[in-house]
Amino acid sequence: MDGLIAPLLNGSAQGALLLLAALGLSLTFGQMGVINMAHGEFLMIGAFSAYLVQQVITASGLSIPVALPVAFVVAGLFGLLLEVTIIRWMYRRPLDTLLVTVGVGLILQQAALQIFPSQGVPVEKPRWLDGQLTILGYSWPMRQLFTILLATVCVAALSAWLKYTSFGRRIRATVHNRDLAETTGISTRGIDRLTFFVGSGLAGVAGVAASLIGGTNSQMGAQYIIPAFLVVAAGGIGQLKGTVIAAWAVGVALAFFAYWTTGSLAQVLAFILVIVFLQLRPQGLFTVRTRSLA
Amino acid sequence: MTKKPWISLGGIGVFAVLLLAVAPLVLTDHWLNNLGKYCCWAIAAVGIGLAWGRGGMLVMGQGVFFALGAYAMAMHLTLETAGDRVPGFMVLYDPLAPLPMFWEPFRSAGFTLAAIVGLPVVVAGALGYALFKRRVKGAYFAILTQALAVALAVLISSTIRETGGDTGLSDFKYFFGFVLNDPANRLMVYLIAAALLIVCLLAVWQFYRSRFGELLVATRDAEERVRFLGYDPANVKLVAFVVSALMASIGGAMFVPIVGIITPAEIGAAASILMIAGVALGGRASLFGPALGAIAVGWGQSSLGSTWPDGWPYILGLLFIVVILFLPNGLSSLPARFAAARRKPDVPPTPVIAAAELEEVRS
Amino acid sequence: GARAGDDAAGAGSSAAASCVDTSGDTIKLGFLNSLTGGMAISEKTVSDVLHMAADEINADGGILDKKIEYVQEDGATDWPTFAEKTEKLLTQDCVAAIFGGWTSSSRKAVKPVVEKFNGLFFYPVQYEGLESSPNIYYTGATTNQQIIPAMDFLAAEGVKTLFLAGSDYVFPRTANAIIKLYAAKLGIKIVGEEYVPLDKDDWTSQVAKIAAAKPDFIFNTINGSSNVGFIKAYYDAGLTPAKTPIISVSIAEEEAPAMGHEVTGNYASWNYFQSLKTDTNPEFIKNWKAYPNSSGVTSDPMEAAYISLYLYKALVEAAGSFDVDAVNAAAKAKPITFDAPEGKVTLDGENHHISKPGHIGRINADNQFDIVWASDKFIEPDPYLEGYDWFPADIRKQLTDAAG
Amino acid sequence: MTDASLVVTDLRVEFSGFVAVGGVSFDAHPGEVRFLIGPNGAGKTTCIDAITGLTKGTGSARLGDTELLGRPVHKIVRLGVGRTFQTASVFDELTVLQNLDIAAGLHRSSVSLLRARRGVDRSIEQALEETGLAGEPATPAGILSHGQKQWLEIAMLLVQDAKVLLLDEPVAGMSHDERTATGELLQRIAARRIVLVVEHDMDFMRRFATRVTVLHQGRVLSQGTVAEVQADPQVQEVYLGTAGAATTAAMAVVLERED
Amino acid sequence: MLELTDIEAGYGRTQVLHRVTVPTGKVVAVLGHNGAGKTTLLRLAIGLIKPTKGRVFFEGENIASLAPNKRVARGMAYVPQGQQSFGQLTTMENLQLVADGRRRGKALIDAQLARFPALEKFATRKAGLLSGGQRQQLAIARALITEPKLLILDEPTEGIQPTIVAEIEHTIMQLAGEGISVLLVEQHIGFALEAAERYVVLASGFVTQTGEGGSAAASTVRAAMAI
Ligand SMILES: Nc1ncnc2c1ncn2[C@@H]1O[C@H](COP(=O)(O)OP(=O)(O)OP(=O)(O)O)[C@@H](O)[C@H]1O
Ligand SMILES: Nc1ncnc2c1ncn2[C@@H]1O[C@H](COP(=O)(O)OP(=O)(O)OP(=O)(O)O)[C@@H](O)[C@H]1O
Ligand SMILES: [Mg+2]
Ligand SMILES: [Mg+2]
Repeated sequence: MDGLIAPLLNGSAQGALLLLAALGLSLTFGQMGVINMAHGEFLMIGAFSAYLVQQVITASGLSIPVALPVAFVVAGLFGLLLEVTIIRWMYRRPLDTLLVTVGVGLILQQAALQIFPSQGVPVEKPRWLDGQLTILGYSWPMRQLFTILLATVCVAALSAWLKYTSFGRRIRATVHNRDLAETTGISTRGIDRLTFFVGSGLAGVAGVAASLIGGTNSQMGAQYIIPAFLVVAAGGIGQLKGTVIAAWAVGVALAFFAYWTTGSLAQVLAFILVIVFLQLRPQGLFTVRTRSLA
Repeated sequence: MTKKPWISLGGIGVFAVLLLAVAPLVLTDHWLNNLGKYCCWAIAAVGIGLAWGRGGMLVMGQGVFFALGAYAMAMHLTLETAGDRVPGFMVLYDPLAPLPMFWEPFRSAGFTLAAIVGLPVVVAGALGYALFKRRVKGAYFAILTQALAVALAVLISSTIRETGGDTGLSDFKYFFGFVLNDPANRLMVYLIAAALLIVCLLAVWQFYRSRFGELLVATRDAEERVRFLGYDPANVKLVAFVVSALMASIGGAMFVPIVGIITPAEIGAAASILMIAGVALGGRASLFGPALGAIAVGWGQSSLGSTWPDGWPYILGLLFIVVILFLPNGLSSLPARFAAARRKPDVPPTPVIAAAELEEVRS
Repeated sequence: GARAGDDAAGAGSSAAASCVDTSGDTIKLGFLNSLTGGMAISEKTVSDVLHMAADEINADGGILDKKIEYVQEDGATDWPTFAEKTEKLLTQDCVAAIFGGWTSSSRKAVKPVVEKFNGLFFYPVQYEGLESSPNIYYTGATTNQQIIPAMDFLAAEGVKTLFLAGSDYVFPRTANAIIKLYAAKLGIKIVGEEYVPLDKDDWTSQVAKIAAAKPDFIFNTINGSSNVGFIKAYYDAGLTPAKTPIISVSIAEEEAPAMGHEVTGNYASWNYFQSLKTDTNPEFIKNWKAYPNSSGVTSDPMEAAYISLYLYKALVEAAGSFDVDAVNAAAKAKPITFDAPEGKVTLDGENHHISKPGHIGRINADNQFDIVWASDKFIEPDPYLEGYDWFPADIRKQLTDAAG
Repeated sequence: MTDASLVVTDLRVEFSGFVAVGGVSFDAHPGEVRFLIGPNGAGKTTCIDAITGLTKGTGSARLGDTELLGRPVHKIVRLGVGRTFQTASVFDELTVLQNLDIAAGLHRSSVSLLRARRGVDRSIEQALEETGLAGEPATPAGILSHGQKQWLEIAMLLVQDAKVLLLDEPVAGMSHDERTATGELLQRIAARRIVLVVEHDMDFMRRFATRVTVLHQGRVLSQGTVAEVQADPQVQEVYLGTAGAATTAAMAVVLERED
Repeated sequence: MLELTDIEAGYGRTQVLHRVTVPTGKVVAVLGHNGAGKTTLLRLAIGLIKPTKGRVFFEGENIASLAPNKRVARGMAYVPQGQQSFGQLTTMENLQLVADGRRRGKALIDAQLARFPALEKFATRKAGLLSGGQRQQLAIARALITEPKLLILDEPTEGIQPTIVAEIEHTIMQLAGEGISVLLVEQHIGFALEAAERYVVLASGFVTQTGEGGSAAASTVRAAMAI
């Protein structure tokens, strides 16, 4: 029994973090078709901004709540910068964005390594995240609950934004056919920038969460990027609910594998799992039907 | 699609002379050895050029096949060195246990060579068949292959007794009976690698000018449409993918005796992407681009990497950005551009690729 | 070329005649550390401290009146690159000796190359032992100078059950293999063993298992930033130093700050601590604090790197020459000793390791270590654990054969 | 060259409940230019999709005595069934010549695929001539204009020498004379092949159709000669248009297109 | 309204249009063979490609540098060739896309749904799944919702069933009547000229003929265009 509940929670928490990391991608990759390999580094930027906030607001109880929006904006601005300087020229060849952003990632990593202490910096967890909450006999670490909560909020906010404003529509239209969108009166440039800002900003938020769970250093982004992409892909491109489910599934799978096998094997198995899944459902969990060739 | 095939054939000739005759004369042992290493990457790069440049399959997991060849070779050399003893690194974890089963056949040189060729073909064949039949393409394909490479790297790192783990396999004394420390033999090994590179170039040269080459491009641009001409695009892509895997494997196999060590780091995400970097830099779709690009990147890592280590990541990063941004078809497209400026106008490359790719990413 | 069985086949006899140039009034040395990639996190400071040592030595006259002229190379966290750069340093830059490396993998990549070209390599990090090479000097601890003291400490604490947590690579695996052997002897029960890839920070699942196993102590051989994740997960799971303390062999003054208050109260086994009271330590600390872009704290690997250069100086001066064979001869001739920040250390001319004091420190609120245990005397290096009957002789034999 | 006919019986296509084609039957024979007309959304393209294996359909579509339904797309093509698309799609990156060469390639052995192309096949030259693309062999197909692309598609069908040509609005966007040229081309082709044309240009239909099938909401509304079909009040009702505000304009158009 | 004077334009290094001047007028028809450059001209009018030379004025202002969406904001609307719509969006979403942020957006949509029953019927279906003609109707509907001052139509009746062709042609006449100007590419010369106040004939990028509209012109134009 314990062998089920514990991994389930850990898994959900891991899934939540994965989801946070993937959420931004589901916009920039899922909706815009940009394969942003620097997303992991935006996450890192979020984490470092959390650290910097703590240098100003030393009361760690307060600093994290403040850090979240700050990280969102900072990472978002970096994303915006990337969009206006580079990505904007690349919409016509999505696969190439992958390579360009790999370059960006390299640069950001090295910069972080040189600017901050190479060993990384501490992000103090607020006291109110100390200890555990005991629900139905199981003690649930506050920090994990926090991650899950944060993820839930972000998903809700994002889906509301896409659903209740016309942005979702405009983004999809822009991606599907830029020229047509432009001639339909949509300011495609505006849409691009906004989407990229939000997508990258979400990475920043994920960074804060990550900084509370692991180390905050120049390398931290690297470990999230591939899983995040897998999650978006498995969820079905441009399918928010798919992303959510996939993230949770991968997280739990990781936890269970880790529980029953070794930490390394868990990584391998989880990857294999997703790959096999995509083998079976190449379009991911939820798919958009298109009339072939049309 | 090379307009003037015979010129490029001449080019290969010149390249061959440079690699096989000139380089050994002018380069120090150290740099010749490095060049040998770059050649191994170049061999893999040529394959990537075929799969990605012509086939539109962004193979980000060539590390997997590089590893197959490399580890096959490394296991053989390790056993050759260890003689009838169990390799040293295995002893500690379980001194009494025998050699793992899957090591045994690699004692035989013949089997090893067969494996270097056979393994990638089988694996890539199976993988490619599964993926392409299910019409996995574009970004999906890229990310999947990348994930595979990462998974394999982790797996190897964690199976220390079976594979040497993250330390990898190293300290080889012999290469099919030749003493590796003997300079003459090292030269021989280098020449083999260089020769293999030339062979691969010749192979793709023929591919590109063949009808298959055109069919491949057609499949890249409008996969669905190809069906209506009576071809199964899956098979077309499969051939290109398998060939590129084979080349990666060969590159990996030669990497081992030249560099003297193979580790999971050479097959993980970073390494696989670095291979792509070379191809992008040189020109994905051109004949020489990938090879030259790979050699250039390798050289940059060796030289710039040591004169200005802190700066190398910036340089590499900028390389990616600038080249992809301004020279989507790599440095090798520069001459063509100048020429085209005078020649009768043609299409700007970008808008046309667009549709196909966007399709891929969305669907 | 030569075939197997020719006399040339005898282990890499074709070592190129060294091209080291000792004519001028400078001597070239090579520093080889990962300045990029994952390990840069740890190795950057080591390279800095090497530079500092070189400057110091130059300041008071250099080695045999030759100023050190160092060539810094980047290992890029890539073992083949370590091999390539070693060859470059030896054959292109013609350095007299190379200093650096961190992971065992990097050392194992360098080893065949320095042996082939008969160069010198000084390795400054604690490692899993069971190795020795005429061309390598180890200034970090071998197992019997760090792991075994730690185990003795645990035994003294009356620990009955132990959980092993480590990164998934050669050092932790080997260390734990040895720990298990010794634990059996000490009557300590190993209640679990977990590994996570070096580059993964998330330890929650594994820590859950630890919590379930309720060990008296956790033996931590995790390396790099993965430690941060481990400590945070440990803290979250409600584990505390009071109930389930950790003893680490890779968390030092450098790493601790990144873990904030959550690591406080846990233990680490090292030979050197910044808090050590020795005659030379204060100056070492002072110089380092003064050194440009220094991290402000000193740690065991830094100290080991720092003294590796002084060890080389001592050796060369004893030999009166930079020639490798001469240096090795001098090492054997009479014991080399000198004052290191960790105390008066002595080189073992046979296995090229140095004697070291064993220390256990406990992490305090400002991420420094309060020393809670010290070995009664300096521990002689014993990489092959010949002095320990619980270590199976057959393994030792096979290892030495495989190496030889 | 073929006397086998294309016989479609009770063809049905459903899309998650929506019946796009509900039991359509018709046949087309060599030597006739068979037209398939009907309102937008009647199911014409879907019929072609089903016959060519692009979408799943039930019922039967036989060429001679080989059943087409249920085979993978490329197999069907190899049986000699070729089609064009309502929105022209050719290989933008390749030149006109290369496009044709690939189309011609399906009968080549896989070995010969690996050999380089020498010279230009007779069939390709012919196709270029017939479709008036003779001037453009080296132009990248991507920069051809809309109409030029459609001709290229027809040319591709010719070289892959399909027994059955299914043409989805082949003259859309062509000028009057170009339509005439295309129509005559189709008549020539039809002598030896089965030609099925989907079109909305009634003028074009009148001039070149031998027999016509009218679809409406996925069913056959009417079949017969042009005259018969035009006379059919139902057809006028749902398709040609008679009553309502449109009449005058429509008639005006129809009339003026007569010449 | 829209003035295009001495236009030179093309793609990359391909020059397609050579010193093209389009006469001004309420309804202007652009005629020509395949590849003549009609679409190119319209793409230029809406701003998808920029002229290398020449004047592009709208309501007396130079708009050469305006992005297409800005031009739409100023009252231009464009129906591209080839039944283009946003395949991933439903028919309704396609319409809302343009209706968004307009007063009476809802009413405008309903008006179009009334005009094209098929759209009403398939309102919730993904546009990519619509039939060709349905997509074309959708494209026109999108354009009309913006209540444009200038309507740019590239072969609007292509692939549409005769009854609706008539409907569309009727609509165009109507709109012209209401004082909306139209720039029209149309292969059905008869209708085009009937509707047009002025016309221009392009041949491989050069203007070969311009003149007053009206059925009378038909024969001269055919002569000009005969192959
Ligand atoms: N994949 C699909 N999913 C759902 N409905 C579809 C799909 N494909 C076609 N349809 C519907 O089937 C009906 C028939 O479409 P089809 O394209 O065959 O019409 P058509 O006769 O070709 O019309 P047009 O003359 O305008 O091209 C249309 O209502 C269309 O919306
Ligand atoms: N993207 C492009 N790049 C280069 N040249 C192009 C491009 N698109 C069109 N052209 C060229 O411009 C010329 C005019 O094309 P355009 O589409 O304007 O012709 P059109 O008059 O619209 O023909 P149609 O009646 O068939 O639509 C064509 O010959 C074509 O080769
Ligand atoms: Mg249709
Ligand atoms: Mg046009």
